[in-house]
Amino acid sequence: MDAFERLTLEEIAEAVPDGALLGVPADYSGVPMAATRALIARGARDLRLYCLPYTTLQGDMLIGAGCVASVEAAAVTLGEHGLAPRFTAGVESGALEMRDSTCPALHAQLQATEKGVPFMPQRGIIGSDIAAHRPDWQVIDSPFGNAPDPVLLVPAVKLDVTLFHAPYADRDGNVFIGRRRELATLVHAASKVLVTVEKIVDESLYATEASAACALPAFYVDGIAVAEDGAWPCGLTDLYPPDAEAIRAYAAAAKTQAGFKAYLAEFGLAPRPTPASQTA
Amino acid sequence: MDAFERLTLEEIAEAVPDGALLGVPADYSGVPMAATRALIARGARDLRLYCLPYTTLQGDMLIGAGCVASVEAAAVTLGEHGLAPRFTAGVESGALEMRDSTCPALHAQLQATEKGVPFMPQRGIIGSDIAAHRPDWQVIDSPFGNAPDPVLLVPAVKLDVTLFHAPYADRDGNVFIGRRRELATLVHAASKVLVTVEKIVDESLYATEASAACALPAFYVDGIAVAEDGAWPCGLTDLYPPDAEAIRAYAAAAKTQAGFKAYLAEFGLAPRPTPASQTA
Amino acid sequence: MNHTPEELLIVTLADMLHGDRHVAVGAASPIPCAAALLAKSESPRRMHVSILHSLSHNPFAEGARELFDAAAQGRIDTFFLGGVQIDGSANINLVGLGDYPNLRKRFPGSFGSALMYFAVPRVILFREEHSKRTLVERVDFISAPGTSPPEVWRRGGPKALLTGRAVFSFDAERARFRLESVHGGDTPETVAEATGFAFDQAAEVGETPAPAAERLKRLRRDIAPRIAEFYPQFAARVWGLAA
Amino acid sequence: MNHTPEELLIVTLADMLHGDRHVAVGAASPIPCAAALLAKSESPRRMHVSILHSLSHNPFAEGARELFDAAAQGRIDTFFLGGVQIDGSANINLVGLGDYPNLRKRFPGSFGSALMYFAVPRVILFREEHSKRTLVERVDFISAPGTSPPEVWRRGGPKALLTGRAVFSFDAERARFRLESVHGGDTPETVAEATGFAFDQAAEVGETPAPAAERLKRLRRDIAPRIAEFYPQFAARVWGLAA
Repeated sequence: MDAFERLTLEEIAEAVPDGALLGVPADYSGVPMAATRALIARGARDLRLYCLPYTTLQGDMLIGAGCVASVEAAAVTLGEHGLAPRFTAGVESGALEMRDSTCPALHAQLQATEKGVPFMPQRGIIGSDIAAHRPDWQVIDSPFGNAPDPVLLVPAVKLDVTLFHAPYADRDGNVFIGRRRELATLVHAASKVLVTVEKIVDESLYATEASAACALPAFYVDGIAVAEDGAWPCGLTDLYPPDAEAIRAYAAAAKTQAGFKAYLAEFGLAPRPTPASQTA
Repeated sequence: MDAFERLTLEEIAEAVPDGALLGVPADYSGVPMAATRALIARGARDLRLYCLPYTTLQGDMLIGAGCVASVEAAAVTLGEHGLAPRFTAGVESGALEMRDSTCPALHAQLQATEKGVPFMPQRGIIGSDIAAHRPDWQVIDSPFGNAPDPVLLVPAVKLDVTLFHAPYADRDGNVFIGRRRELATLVHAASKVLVTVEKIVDESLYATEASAACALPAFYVDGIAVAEDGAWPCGLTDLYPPDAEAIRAYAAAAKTQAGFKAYLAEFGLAPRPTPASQTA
Repeated sequence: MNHTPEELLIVTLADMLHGDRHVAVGAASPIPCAAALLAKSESPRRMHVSILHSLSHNPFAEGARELFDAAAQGRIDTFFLGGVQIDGSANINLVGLGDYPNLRKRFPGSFGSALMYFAVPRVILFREEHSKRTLVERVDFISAPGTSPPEVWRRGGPKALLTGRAVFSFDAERARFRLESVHGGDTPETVAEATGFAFDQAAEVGETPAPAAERLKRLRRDIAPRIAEFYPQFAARVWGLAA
Repeated sequence: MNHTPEELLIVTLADMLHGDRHVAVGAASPIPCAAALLAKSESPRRMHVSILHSLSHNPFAEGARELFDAAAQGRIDTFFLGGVQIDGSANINLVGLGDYPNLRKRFPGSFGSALMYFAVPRVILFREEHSKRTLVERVDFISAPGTSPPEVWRRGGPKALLTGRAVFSFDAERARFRLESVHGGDTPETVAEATGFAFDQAAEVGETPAPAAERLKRLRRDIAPRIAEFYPQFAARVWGLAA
């Protein structure tokens, strides 16, 4: 018996059910692009993306490929490469449901699940149109202190699946996440945790106190697949930078659905024929 | 200008004002014993200890030396070396105010300050005598969900000072805390942060992603003093184990206030003549 | 094959852990620690054992809070708790004796029991001393309550109580313990005499099964040396292993 | 000594940071980044500059949440925000144009502005484009409000607005901007013409001071090469530094 469940990329894609509320990491946190292409290949549908706190290429490709029903995020963007074209088209056409949030609320809603509590208080946000369009959030008067003190409460969010890419796992199934502790938040709040890694290493992450601080413990992880360059064309911490040329090429191609389709075809992939992927 | 404020142990002790609400780490988190002896030497008084979540030798010595007005903790104990004798005597005589709490509540009250919110919800605890004796805590019915759902709310606690011992700091004043992230919680919730370290090293903690994950960033830290063996007789992560013989000697000596006084005298220290330190 | 009293407790606890995916063991707990490692060695599927006060066997990488968060998430199946006093409703007291806060005898404190007792599906109460001093009708201070009203969130709670004399199960509906077996040398009567609270009895209260010879061999060969790492004094006393 | 428009913006922003202990700079912000590094180099006391999208200059060791927690703790003195639209009450819009959620033009989203605008004592609004398209009477969507009712917790908020044409201060009581200075080539009248909202005017609206020669030298010698690390294209364009 392996110390952990070894999967293939295809098995990872199978383990993300249609309709799942999927935890999505930001571009600094190990974007699982190889697994994302596997999700598109298997024709995943109706995914609900919960981004901590934003998404770039991963979200835009899933949207363009017709895998996505809704997005909750503080932003969707290609960063220095401009607007996320399939996201933008999806919102502007009305085909894609966008649940606008803000970074600290996205963290807080997962933290509530992390702590097993039904809600978390959060400062700020009151008076914004973000709050105005979130009937699932509530404002109460803090029961502490004497003066009126309205506080926003955001409910706990439990993710069905969290999926991310990491530099490596050890033979016991512990995963290196380093200072990307927001990945731990995504993990703590998820029912199922799937990870792709560049490689499996022999030395335990618990061999030294210093490396132990970089670990996501194996007991959280349901399955691991090896995927070299698994974040490409996004970057992976200090291992490889984003492939600016490849992202630029994507940004240019995906300006239209036809261009996006041609981009996918280079990977032997095709978008699902859904309304969200039909928008020009 | 140094990149950080270099202090002596005496300056550390001076920087902890009488009456301060002092953040106290557990025995696995770098107990600042050298600084504790400096606090006793300067005759600190009326300290209110907030332990995350318990204290061993540090709290017991400060209590015996007459430096302490109250303790909030999930426990005070010498662990395998038995009950904490000066604490036990202080509580049984009624001279010491003990605010009984429980580990997750001690974390949550600091987390509230960490997040800048007035309170945190916390599961469990309802129906315990801990809650029954904490008029500063409140139970509300969760505004989420349809069924009645009583939830404990604990108010934010802001520490005046957090003081701990760490393996090292780098030249920029970043402190190695490794996976002892509860130290970060103590720090985030404190107005003033004082650290003693075994040494200052040349290489920046931010030189690699792996070591960056071990850092407490310099911008939180108000002053650093070098104190070799600064946790002795407590241990320091994997650098040195607790000195069992020295702790046993303390446990035996401190059974009486006279024995405790003799123990202090070996360090050239004397207890303050206060009611709390007069208890047999 | 002869066994020590500690070995009986270890195998009895280990039997309670079958099917678990994750067992966490707190400080100063050599018998639960050995039981968890034995159960892991016998488990047909992956089982994680977190030994909280070991640098290398404590998996938590985010500081002390992570244990409580993981428990609140439902990721720890079984945890062990004790008590200076345990009462007939499974309330536990880790704080002291007397009229709180004016205690005549102070103990360390409640630690994390007030959350763990609610959040962990199966909590096993373990206290070697079985006497009217430890097993009382009503605890002087409730560090954590054995049961809660139905509207109070509670994923788990006490499932069993193991002492140096007997095994009890706990019925949360009735808020009562039930005697399941007595260790060799004791009878339901001697146990009742030594217990400060009233309890139910199983239809047939047998003797707590002694460890099978094969299992005892494996315990001594595979598990004991690992316990000696964490608890040298215990291993020296029970197994004569050099510290 | 001649300066580029970007250099004027850098030194103007740097002047707003004097006295700060900790300035944080977000992504895609070469001008605020240069201003913060310049201000740090001129600060008589310790000043921390956190460059969030740099691996080595991002001090946060606990993941992305730590920035927002640190801001909520009051540990970040100044932060920069922009906006697709900024209105006369300092409301900012990062979400889109049109009648939300039926937007005719979608932008990335609000990021952390809805907390940072409340928690950071001094927020400097920075938008190079100064037009009726960006500076509007009323934003289409409030990502973060410029002011809040007195009972709502708010440590800070907008203190100034810097554009490619002018410097405004912001009066939270009146919820109005006040024109403080115009950059060379503009007048209060040309600025008013290019602005979609009404604003107050300082008693004397002067010209935004040009950078002193010495300072400009230091900026080019000491700061520009460091900006080239993070923003090679910007440094190439403004200072002709090789990428």
